[in-house]
Amino acid sequence: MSNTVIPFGPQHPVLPEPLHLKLVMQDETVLEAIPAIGYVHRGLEKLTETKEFTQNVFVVERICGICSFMHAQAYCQGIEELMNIQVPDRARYLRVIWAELHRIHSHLLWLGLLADAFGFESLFMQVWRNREKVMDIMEETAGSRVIISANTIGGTRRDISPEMLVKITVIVEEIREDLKQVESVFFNDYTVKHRLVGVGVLTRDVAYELGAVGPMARASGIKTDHRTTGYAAYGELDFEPVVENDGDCYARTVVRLKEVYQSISLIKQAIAKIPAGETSVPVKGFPNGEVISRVEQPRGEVLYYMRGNGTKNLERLRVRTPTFANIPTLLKMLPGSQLADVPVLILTVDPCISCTER
Amino acid sequence: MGIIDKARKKSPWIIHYDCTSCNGCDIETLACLTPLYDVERFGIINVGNPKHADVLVVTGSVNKRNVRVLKNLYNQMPDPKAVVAVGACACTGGIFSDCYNVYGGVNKVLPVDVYVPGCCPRPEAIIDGIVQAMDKLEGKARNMKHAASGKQPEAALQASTGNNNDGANT
Amino acid sequence: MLDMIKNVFKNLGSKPATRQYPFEKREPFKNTRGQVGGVDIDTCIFCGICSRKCPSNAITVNKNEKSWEINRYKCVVCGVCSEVCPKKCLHMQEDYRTAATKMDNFKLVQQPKAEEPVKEENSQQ
Amino acid sequence: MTDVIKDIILVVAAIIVAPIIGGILNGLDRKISARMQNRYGPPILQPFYDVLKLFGKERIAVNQTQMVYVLGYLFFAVASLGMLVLKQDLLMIMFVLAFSNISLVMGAMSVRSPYSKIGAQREIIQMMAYEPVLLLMVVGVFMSTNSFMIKSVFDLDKPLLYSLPLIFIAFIYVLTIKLRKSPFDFSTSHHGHQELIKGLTTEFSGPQLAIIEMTHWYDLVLLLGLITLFFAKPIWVGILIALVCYFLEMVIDNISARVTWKWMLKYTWIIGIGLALTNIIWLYLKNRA
Amino acid sequence: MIENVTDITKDQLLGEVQKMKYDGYRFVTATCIDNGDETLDVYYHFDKDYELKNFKLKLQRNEEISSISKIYLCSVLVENEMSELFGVKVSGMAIDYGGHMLLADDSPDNPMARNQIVIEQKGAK
Amino acid sequence: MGNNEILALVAVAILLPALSAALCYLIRSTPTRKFIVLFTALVMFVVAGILTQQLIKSPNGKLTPTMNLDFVGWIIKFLDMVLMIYIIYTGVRLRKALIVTLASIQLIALVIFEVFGTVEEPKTSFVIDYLSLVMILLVSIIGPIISIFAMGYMKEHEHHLGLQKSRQPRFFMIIFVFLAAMNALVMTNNLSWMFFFWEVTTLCSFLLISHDGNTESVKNASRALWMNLVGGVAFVFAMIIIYNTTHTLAIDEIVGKGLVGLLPIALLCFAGFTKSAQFPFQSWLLGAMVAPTPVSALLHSSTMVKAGVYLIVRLVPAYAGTVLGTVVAVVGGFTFMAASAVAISQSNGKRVLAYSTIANLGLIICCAGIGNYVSLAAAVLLMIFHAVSKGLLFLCVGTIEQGIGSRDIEDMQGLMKRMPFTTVITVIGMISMLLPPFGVLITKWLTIESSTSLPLVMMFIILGSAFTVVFWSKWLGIILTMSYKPKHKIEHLTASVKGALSALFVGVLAASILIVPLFNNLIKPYLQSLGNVEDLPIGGSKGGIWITVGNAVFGGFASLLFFGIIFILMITIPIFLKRTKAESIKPPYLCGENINNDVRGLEFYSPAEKVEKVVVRNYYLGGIFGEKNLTPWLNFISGAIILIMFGAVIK
Repeated sequence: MSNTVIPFGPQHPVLPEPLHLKLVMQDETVLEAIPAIGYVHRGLEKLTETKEFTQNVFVVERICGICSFMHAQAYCQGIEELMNIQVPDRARYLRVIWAELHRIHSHLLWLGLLADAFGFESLFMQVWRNREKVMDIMEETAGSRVIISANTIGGTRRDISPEMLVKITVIVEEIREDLKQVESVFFNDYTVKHRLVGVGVLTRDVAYELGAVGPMARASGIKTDHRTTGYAAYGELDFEPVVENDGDCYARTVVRLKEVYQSISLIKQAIAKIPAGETSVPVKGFPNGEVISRVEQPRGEVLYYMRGNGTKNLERLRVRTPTFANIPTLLKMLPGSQLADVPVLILTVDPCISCTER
Repeated sequence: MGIIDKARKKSPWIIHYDCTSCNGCDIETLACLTPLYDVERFGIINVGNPKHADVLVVTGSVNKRNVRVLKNLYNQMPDPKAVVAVGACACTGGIFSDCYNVYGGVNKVLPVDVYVPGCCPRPEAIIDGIVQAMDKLEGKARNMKHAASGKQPEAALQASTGNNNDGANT
Repeated sequence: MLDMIKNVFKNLGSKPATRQYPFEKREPFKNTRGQVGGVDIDTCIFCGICSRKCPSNAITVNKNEKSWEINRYKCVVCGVCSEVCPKKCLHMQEDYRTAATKMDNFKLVQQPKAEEPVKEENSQQ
Repeated sequence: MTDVIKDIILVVAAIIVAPIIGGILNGLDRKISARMQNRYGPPILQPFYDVLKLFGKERIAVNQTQMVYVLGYLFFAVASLGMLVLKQDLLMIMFVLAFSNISLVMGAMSVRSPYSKIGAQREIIQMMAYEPVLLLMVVGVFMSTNSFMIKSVFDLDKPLLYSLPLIFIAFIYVLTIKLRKSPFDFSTSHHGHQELIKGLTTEFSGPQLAIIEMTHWYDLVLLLGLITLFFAKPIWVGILIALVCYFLEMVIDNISARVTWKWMLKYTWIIGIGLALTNIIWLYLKNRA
Repeated sequence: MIENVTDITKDQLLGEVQKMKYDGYRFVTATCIDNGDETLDVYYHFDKDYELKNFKLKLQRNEEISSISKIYLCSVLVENEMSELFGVKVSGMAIDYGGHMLLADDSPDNPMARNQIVIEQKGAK
Repeated sequence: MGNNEILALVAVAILLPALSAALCYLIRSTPTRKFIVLFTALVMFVVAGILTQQLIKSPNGKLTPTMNLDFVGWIIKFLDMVLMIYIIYTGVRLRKALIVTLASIQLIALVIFEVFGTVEEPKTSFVIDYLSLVMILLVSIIGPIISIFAMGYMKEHEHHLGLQKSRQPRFFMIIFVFLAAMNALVMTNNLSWMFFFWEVTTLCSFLLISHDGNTESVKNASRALWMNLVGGVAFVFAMIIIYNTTHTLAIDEIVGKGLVGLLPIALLCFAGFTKSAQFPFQSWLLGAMVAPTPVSALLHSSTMVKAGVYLIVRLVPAYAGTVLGTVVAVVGGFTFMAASAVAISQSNGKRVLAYSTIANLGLIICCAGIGNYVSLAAAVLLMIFHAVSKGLLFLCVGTIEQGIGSRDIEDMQGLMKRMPFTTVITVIGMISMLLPPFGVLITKWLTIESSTSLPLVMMFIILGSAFTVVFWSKWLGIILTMSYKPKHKIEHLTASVKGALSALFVGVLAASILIVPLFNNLIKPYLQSLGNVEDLPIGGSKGGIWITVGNAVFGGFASLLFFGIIFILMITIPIFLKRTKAESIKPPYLCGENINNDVRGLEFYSPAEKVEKVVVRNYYLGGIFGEKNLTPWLNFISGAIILIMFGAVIK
């Protein structure tokens, strides 16, 4: 008896990004799923070798439009460590604020897409309506909606005015209020739970072995959050990683939703503590040597490896993005699942294919 | 025919394909659907299926593996159809135009009708782009009618069935 | 099962969040990076820093022709050019660039004595 | 002879008016759904624009036979509507309606497209789920009117709803499946954001899709007509109830996620058949007593 | 500037990696660097409680290493990537994309390898 | 015509096939055999035609040729013993204790009953009424057509098996013996004769199932044998009980009197269940699918299995309205639902047909059990429509199997391009099983409309018809799948195959289109003969079937009008299609990963740039409807219902 073999993606309305799967199914039960990537591979790591290391900030931002700020942050922090640059305190706080805004935007985006994947259009609309508020903050503070280009080596390119900081506190509070309305839908709605609970269970051991990071790992009970190492200003802020133990799609949803609240709280703490002063220091010289820089993105920990050779160009820039680490979990989760759950499973990984392939 | 032309302008169905976009333009395209911008006011629906679509919205530059996907999608759309390149990458390749795996903008592969600049373009700009593309469709529909009379569907077929003729695959 | 129902009816009763875009345009935020507005060609010294610092190589500066050219469809609107410009003659505009059916470079040539720069930009719909 | 002419005029009128009503209802659905999502929404005439546009598209095909099935889908939907207007045998209307659906399924399966075929399989499963409920509804109508002809429903002095409350609920339940509303929009969905793209209709395009769209309108009118039967006297109350039910479907559409077909099968059988059967047994006992 | 780097040879690789797994380390990723002198550096990064441990493996071009995907399945992607972009031969990968994970048929072979740059740049100009 | 002429006709109807059987076996030349088959077919058609004419002319709706030939009774008694001994011998040879035991019980009972007892044979040995006529028509029309088909089929079949020596003489002999036995079975009025012919058909079935002689077929054949022998045992005891209580073996008297008590009737119904392969006896019919396709078509769907339902329908007046009737309806309804459900999980075309056969037989039995006029009309109509359609479908599957070398449904993709003639006929055949305005659906509709008095049965039927839609439409979809490509024909059909297919195809269409005359001339008189009612609640007029209560119509469907509209459409659609001819051919949507220039869309680029075939299988829902999981439960439930049946009649 032959089995059903169909392509899933790269162009598929349920996946915003081109990910291709070869699905082998019996009826609708997936027996085998082989992911194929490469539709977004541009050769960005190579490009960084030909650009100046200062220009690379803009290149790495465009690895991924959703977590662009954190990419730039990881890159800048790495270079700063390599060149021994002390970033002004205000810039560290600004980085936290923008980074957390990005996390909110990314998680809300994801929640919306997830709602769309399990066919809850009105929920998608509600979540994305909330997200627009974050986008407005970004545009107002950094000058662009998505790729905000606020980072630079040695600090940030822009400052946020005190009035704006107050406004941000008000708006994030609004977002929290709005989110509270849809929270119960994600947490309690029967149909939503039907689609999420018990689907794609990843036990703690399997998740750890597959190297899952970020919310994927945290939903499986692994307490890992790189922010706790205290880079930027995180060391001075109070937070605990959100951990769930079930390891299913529902747990991942819960983790991400709670992280939005966490981010809101972090932003408010950062705004309360932000010191006055410069936002950037001038950069002199060229990077030399090797460094590894890690930052917690919305999707998990990103790892930058940089090697400079004392010229304006870097010799090697390597990015291990969180999705790159999370994709192998698909290999374990998809077989045995239902076709209808495939989009949900893929989405709960929160794949950022453009990150993965660079 | 006048009424159909009128209807055509009021009902552009789009298919969105993300070539090598960094997601920035994708999420802005998706944001167009959301309550704040709500492109369904113009009858725009993201149908996600080339067979139903009128407008192909491409984000990101074309890379070497995407070429065939993009061509296939365009090929599968019924005339009259338009292509909208959204974002700097889709227009020219943008910051990635020098990468080894990138061909360049969408216009290297498909006839692009509307270019939406920006990195990333504002949702408003994307709406403008699609509306402009609808204007172009009218002219295209006229051309289509002229071309239709001489078209032979079998001709394309004959060229292509040579490679696999085994009966078990019918 | 009915967690969403409150939200749905609330939405039904309230005004839609939609901004009627073509009829109701929002003022751009201050200092938004909408597009590279162009260069004040008379003060430009054609040093070429903007062209070198541009991450996507969208700007071409020709010292001999005294021309400054930007491919707006390649520009990633990062704003570096205006930051690095030594004469501060390069500026960003707040309004975004609209779509066009043709890609044209925007070129400015410094006329030896002329008052106005020559615009070779195609009209946009 | 005049009866025949009257019948023919009635049927022709229904064939012309039904798509207009169906289209407007569809437009209202989209508008109201949009408002429920806090959006402005498309104009009410949007479905007509869509269909007209589709008629003006290039005619592309995957194989030579698709159009036959599409026409079959349209024709049998129209035929069942005609039978409804002529107040014919309700059971037969259900069978003809099923035929219309099978025609679409055949059309979707006739192409070698994975998504269309899987959509067709799901549609078949849907039919397996809701057909028994529809047939039981017919039997319920029989038990309260002692006839399968719709005519007798109108002759009844008490609304059907009084004797068939549970069947009415079951019918509303399967109506969600028939109208392809969330949570049961898995064989094809209005918006393509699901695992099967557009499922059944993936391979239909241009005029074919337009005809399918129009057939949906006929279907919609037919189904609302069936709801009206539950409250046939006075007819405007029935129509009002039908519209309320349609609004209810919109609300359901907007407050639920898509479930899986396994869930649907299980619960349609348990809830739908359970309710319908309870009602029928109650009627049966009442009739015997 | 990178802490905890241990130099290993390619024969030690599997044993050392296995030891890391026993010690409860998570495989983070591997990094390949072309030194431009016909040698490649391959770093294997492991993590436990936010602390990285790195193995550094020096390879000659054309040398073959064995895959660690039997120990850490998640290394499949990165090993495929290494073999595609740098031309490192990796034997025994759990899923072998055969050089087509990221690259298409008409992409350059091993584009990240240094010897390729020269050709590439020549080709480009 | 007088008594003797009719008697002669009966004799021809029975003896001619028997004679042909002997000739087929003895004269081993292919052309002669062909001639014999064709000649027999012709004569059988004519005889059936004359019988029909005579019956319609007859005043009381009955032909009762009398004869005073006692020796015929003795010959049959003698043959009965021979038959039993042969079955015992077969059982010994197969080393099946069960067969030996069952056959021995029958033999002993028969010897005691018939040889030592003083059995008075009924005066009228043959009674031909409308019910018999329906069966005679089925046997004498479908039977010969399938025999003609078998000529072409068996040649190909033996060629395929690589037989050195043709076994066709044996094959045709058994087929003709079977036809003779079948004709006799439906015409006789003598219960003990009926028993004899009953067991002859059992033996024929056994011999034909094991025709290919491999282990699997022998195993399945022996299962068929013992299961049918169980029914035979029940038959014998029913016979003995009936004779001991009423002192007659004349069926019309037994049925008419209604004094027999329900137990023997229940036993006879039980025999009917085994013959008609009702749950839990369905496994023999499924096993019988290893036989060559004409056998499946003739014995195991159109005619022999109808003997069971024929007996049950014949007995209706004896149990209508009693508790036995209700239980019979439940058994039938349950089988209809269960068999349809299991059919969903089958991918083997013949097995699907087999399950569908079981289901439809169940539906007929259910109709008989419900026992009102409408349901009986449905039962007889279904016997006709089902026999024609299913006979055709089996032949089609056989032809397809020979054409593509597989009977798996999944392998039938794109059949339209490869075997256009067979496909069109198959599709119409399937549609006739499934959709309005074809006859099978009309009967389903009648059944539902008539079953409202038994809610449980009604639910079985409703669920069953939902399942029916599933497995038929899945299969139809696969057959109709095609890609845009010029024809790729591999169809080479012999004249006999083509002729037989066409004949049955015409039969299917004719039966459905002529439903009104069919009803008025065959079924209506049958219904009237049951109770001498003038005012039937069901009537055929205005191009359709209408159910009425008094003057009010309470249900109805004008199928002829529908056919008319379809006919008009069939003319107009091509014109419309020509106007809307596709302007270009596009490959199907494969998420953009189509292979270049492949308009048929058979392959896609899979990970690592490999080229992979797109395969889409139907859903078989093995988890819900899997044969292995479901069968034990269904057998258990149906066994329990049958036990309840006996419990109910004994108390």
